[in-house]
Amino acid sequence: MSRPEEATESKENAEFRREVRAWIAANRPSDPGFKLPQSFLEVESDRQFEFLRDWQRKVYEAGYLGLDWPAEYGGHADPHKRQRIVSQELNRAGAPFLVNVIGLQWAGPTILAYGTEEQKQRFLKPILSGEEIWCQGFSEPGAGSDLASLQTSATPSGDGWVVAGHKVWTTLAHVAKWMILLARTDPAAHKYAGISYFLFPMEAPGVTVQPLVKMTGEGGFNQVIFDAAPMPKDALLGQLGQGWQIAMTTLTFERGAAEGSGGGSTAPTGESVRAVTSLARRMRRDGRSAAEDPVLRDRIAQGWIDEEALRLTAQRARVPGLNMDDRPLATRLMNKLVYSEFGQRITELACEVLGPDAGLWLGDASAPDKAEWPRMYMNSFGMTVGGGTSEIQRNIIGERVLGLPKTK
Amino acid sequence: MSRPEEATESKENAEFRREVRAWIAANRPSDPGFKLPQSFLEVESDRQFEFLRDWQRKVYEAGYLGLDWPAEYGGHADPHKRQRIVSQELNRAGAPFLVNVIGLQWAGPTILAYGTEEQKQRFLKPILSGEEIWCQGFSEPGAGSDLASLQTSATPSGDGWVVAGHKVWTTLAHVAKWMILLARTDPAAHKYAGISYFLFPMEAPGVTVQPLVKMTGEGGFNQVIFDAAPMPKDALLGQLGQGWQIAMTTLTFERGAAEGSGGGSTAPTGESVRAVTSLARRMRRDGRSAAEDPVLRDRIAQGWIDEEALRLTAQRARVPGLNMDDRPLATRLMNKLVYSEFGQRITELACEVLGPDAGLWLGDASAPDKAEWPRMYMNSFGMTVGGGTSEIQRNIIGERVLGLPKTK
Amino acid sequence: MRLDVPTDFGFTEEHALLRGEARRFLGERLPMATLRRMLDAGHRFDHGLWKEIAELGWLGLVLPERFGGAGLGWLHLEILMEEMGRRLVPGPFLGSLLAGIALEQAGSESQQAQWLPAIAAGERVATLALVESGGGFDADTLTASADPVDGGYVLRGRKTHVVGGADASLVVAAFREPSGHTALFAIELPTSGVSIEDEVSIDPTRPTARIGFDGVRVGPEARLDGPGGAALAATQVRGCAALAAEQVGGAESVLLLVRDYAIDRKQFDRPIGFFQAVKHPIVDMMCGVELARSLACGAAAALDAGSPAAEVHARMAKALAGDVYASAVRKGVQIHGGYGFTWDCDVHFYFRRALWSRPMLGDAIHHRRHLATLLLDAD
Amino acid sequence: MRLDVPTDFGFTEEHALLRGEARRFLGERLPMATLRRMLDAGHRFDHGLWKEIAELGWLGLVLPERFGGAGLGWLHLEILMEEMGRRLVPGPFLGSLLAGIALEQAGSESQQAQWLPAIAAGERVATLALVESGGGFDADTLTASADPVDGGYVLRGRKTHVVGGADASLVVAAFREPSGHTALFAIELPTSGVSIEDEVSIDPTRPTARIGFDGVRVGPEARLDGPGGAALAATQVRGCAALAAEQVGGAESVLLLVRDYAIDRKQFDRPIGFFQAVKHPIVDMMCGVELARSLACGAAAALDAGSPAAEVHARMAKALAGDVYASAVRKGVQIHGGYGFTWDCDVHFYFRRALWSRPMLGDAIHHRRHLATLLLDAD
Repeated sequence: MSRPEEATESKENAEFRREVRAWIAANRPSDPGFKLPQSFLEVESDRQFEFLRDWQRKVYEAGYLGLDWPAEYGGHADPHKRQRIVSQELNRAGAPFLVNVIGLQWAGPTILAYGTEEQKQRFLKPILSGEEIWCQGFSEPGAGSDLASLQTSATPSGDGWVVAGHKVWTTLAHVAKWMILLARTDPAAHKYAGISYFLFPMEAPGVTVQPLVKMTGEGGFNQVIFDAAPMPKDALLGQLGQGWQIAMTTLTFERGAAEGSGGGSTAPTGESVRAVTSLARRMRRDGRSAAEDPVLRDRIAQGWIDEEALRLTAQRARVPGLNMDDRPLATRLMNKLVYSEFGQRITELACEVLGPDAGLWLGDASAPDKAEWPRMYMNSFGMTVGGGTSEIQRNIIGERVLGLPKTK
Repeated sequence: MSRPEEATESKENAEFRREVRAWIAANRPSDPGFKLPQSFLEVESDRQFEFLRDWQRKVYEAGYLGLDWPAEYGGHADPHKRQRIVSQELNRAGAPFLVNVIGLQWAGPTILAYGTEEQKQRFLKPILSGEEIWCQGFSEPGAGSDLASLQTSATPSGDGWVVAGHKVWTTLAHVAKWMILLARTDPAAHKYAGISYFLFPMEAPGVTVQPLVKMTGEGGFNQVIFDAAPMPKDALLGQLGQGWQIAMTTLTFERGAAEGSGGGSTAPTGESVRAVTSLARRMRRDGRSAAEDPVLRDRIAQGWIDEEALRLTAQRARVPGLNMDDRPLATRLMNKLVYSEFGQRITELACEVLGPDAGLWLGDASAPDKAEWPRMYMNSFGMTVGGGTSEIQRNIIGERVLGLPKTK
Repeated sequence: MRLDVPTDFGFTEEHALLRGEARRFLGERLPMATLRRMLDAGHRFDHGLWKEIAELGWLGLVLPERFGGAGLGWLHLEILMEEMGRRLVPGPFLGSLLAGIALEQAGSESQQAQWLPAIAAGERVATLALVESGGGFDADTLTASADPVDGGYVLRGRKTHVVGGADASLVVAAFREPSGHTALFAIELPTSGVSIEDEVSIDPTRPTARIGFDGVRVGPEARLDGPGGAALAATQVRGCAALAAEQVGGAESVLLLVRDYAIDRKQFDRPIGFFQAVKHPIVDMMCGVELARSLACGAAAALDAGSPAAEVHARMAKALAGDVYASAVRKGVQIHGGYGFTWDCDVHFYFRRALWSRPMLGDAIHHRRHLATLLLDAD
Repeated sequence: MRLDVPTDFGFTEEHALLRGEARRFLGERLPMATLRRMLDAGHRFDHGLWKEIAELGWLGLVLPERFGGAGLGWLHLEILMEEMGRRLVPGPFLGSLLAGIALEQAGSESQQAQWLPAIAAGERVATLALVESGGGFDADTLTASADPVDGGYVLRGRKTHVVGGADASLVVAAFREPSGHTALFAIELPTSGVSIEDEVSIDPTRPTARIGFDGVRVGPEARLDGPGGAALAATQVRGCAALAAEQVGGAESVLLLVRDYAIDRKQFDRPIGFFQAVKHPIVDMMCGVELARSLACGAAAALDAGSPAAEVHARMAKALAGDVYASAVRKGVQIHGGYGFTWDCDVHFYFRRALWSRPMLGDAIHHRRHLATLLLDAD
């Protein structure tokens, strides 16, 4: 089981890949000696955050971030393939993740698509460098799957706006300088038409960030309460009342249809099954290696099939002639759904491979792989719930890709 | 793996069971030399029908049918347990099924519950003896899952009614003397309130029975077209406009909540897994017995668990103290859903055990078990679709048992 | 093998009384807010609760009356475990239960007289050390050893996932003797050479420990009299039946939480239970709970009837209940959406218990392997 | 093992042309009404259709040009098989394809020259006899034997599920030689001692036969030159890739049938596709089809690139596509409700094909076992 793309990629790309790999090997930070978060959903402490931000800055300064963003905004305007190579190599090296994920994958591409020239000049480069962290203010206590029922309001006031309301599940809000914010600007308009999209400064007065504790017992996401929080006129992105449309674009980025993500791929790379395989070889079950149990073997093999099918589907999505004429978006829109559910299955399978040791938790000295597997299994629900639940994904795919009647 | 109930049942019941078993052994018909239907859904030919009717008459005349029906209508008014013993022994002996299933399980119990004294006197005994076969006229081309949207009408005419409309999936209609018929008697009333329940004479003029071919290529069910077909005044069961309520009772019988079914149990008895086990021992896969394949073993064991869980659930349903206080009907209402889906899984598993021989069809001289397994797998959809699809069953259980909001 | 379960499962009015009592007591004593306070306080073991449970007779429920037990049957235990599973009762109950069963299975009359009354009275926390790191659940994978020395024994080995190990003053554990046979020993704690190390359990309501036996010398009276392998197997059958019932109870609680949430929570101007993507998985969850409950009751009733089918039903119950519980908590978190992903939502406590208990005493793969042997290799 | 697939799968304009041509031809030539008429007429083999397919070059698509083939690659075949699977093209195509591949893998230059041109031209229906009753798909489970006699061989054994066996005038089959090695033989039909018996195939579009070799004497030229075991394995890898593509095409058709029905059919005053219990399974079906398609394309592209990973991808594709097709037809019947249960509804033809093709060339359990060996026992 070894690396996919290399054998067939162009000489130039292969050279670039070698260069990146060497750079990572030489520059990746050593173990900081404290627990690192598994993903951006669980950055708890300042030291975790600073450690991760330092790493992103280093990657950016080496010229390995924003490869596919325009040069005038801090990018390199390279063919996108190169950014993918960097992402792949970062994943494979097990390097720390790039902490400004929301900026890189959602805020950035959305600003690129809808922002004014000033907004692009102002916001894009600090996203890449990690200097300015972003968070996302979409969901509310009463508006989760039914996002369009959101009640947070932005009311014109003087030359700008005043925001009042309550957002939840705002990952990274405690370290973010900016928020992509959905707020209702016209309470009288139709549910969808009354929403606008803002770039909100988190340092504004009237903003309270309260941490929420996740099911793992860890922090990393928050609720944000706006009590007459002001923002300037140019915080508006796109047109007034265009918020829902822009948000759908952002969620499409989030849902895996994105190109131009600046860095930080979520595509499967074969690493999950590789890690479960290694685990199975180390664990014992009923007096023999878990890797010898025929039923576990069958299920690990299925995991290998699933992961490779996902990887090849992402690859195939970029070859138009190999996609269905009548549903060109299928291979892109399904990624978030299938990948997040695969991630849940494979981490649950890892817990089964662990046997009784699945009952050991973070901090136990003898827990295999430091109890990362049950932790990852729990965290996998952040993926099947966040950014539109799997149930909502299935609605979207059914309606937008297959033309089935709307459920709502 | 052997017979469950016997060890712990009363001396009297054990004695009765022995008697029944001996009677079946002595009286079961020998192989007729032609293909028999697997269930009442596929009685095609007259000779099949006559063979099966003869068998039912013989069972009835021996005193083994209607044990739990009142004596004045041809029954025996015995404790119900005895009828279950007969059903179990018939199943286990692999004896032919009782062809008048719709009469025994649905029409009969419904007439017992809602019929006038005259109707009970007139109809019940010939159901038990098999003299008069019943069919069910509920579904229509446009009214399947949405049964209440049915359009077949019964209009008062002279001293009786005239029926016009179109029923489908009417099993046994080609041999039936009577039909339990749902028809709209008040087009102006609310969807549910305008329906009445009739005992319709199939020999009436204006009735056309057309055979439908099933996915197996076999016959056995039909569509029935009513062209101003008359029926007498006393064809009405219960009150005018009470049809929907009565139909729900009938469907509850059908959905497995029935006691007092006169004969012909649909409860699992452990026979399916036993048969798959025997098949696995006979089939070979990759150079060894299929019964030695560890993945198939795992799945057959799961089938055993599922089947035993179903069996014990049916048994537990009769011990009120072991059912949940807040959902006493749960164990009964879930039977149809779980059992039909189990039947589908286990017959599909049997096809996997067959390997390439699953590709041999009825009439092939070398097909293991005469290709009954792929045939049963196909026929299993008659169970997950008929009498309310699995999807409708889940609605009903969710709404009636768990109190979830109605989907419609 | 006969799969005979008494028609009425042996259910009596007495069983109904026990259920009522357990539900009432736990409902008042352990509402989720109380449980959360106990966990927040970081107490591993609540002496007050333990004493109350002992006074209710639960610690000796299935132990003989002559040794201070209540002398009740396995269907009683099924009912109690369901109710305890519903409330996630914290502490070393499971360890005490298994140790008591093992002592009753393998101990001589005098050994039982020595230990059981204190266990039933809750005066002594006992536990059974069953799992060896990397080992299996069958006696033939045991690696811990007992070597006869000077009329006594020297014990060596390491056991993990010992429920309540750090609170126990008596541990029953299995060791392999030079003959190759398995023997059970009852070792009082603390004892020289026995090291006990707290584990960090994924389930904070079920603290566990690692126990090391580094050349522990015990007298001959520590060795339980009966054949260890058979006693261990019998203990596991009973443990599976009990743990399956606990899993059923836990899954039932998740079902009720999810059902209520699906009725209360509105999105798109409707309770989310309106949507079939929510409704149907809840129905499947209910069916799973009911099916697993039937097997757990069946196993208990078979044990009460002294039927040899009890092993089959106990394995079936543990296999199905473990999978049903795992599936219930998976759906439970998912249907609660973002809220389900938080510490505030109660589901994750059940999630932890489900994850902990699924492999314990053997997971579904393990039991199906044994069941397949009974089904396919017999006759 | 490198799982390398060229970034663009080697896709070119030529592939798009082939897809367009196949879709157009089959759409006109084989609408479901035509297929039903052919089946109703009871014709096992449609000579006209066979001739047309030959003229399109499909029978020699991947055979070398010097032997009358089109010399195209495996991604071409993937595309063609998808399209043929969509339309359930009836007849012995699969047999001819596998026989041609086997001949190319194992035949000497002269043996290829002898047989391939007639196969490519459709003048000779050839087939590969692969399955032995109760045997496996790996060469090491072969029981048919070839014994050298008088400079030739005597062949003994029984093969089943031979596609188009009753219409073939050439059968390629594997036999075990006294050395224990596998050899492939090409036997012209009819030949004395070869008995051919029609089977009743569950899939009327794919007639099969049993072939008995009862001491069949053949000359040395019937024995294919190359190492039989390796050639058989290579043929199976290619066959898996092709059959997986056909399964993907079939599942795609079921998806479209179900999608259309969910939009057209109304119940409760709405198209049934409104209900998530219908909508979501269709979405899962689509995801399955797309995932399996990716593996089928990957296997084809790996074969075209001469990558040793082709075996892994072909096994993955066959395993997943078989399960996806099986699941698609299961949902396909269910969602069509009562209508889905009738002969009139087209789904059951796909149901039959799915049931037939799932075990052929190895089912998912078989391939996952091999994949597990490559994944877990390597490195």
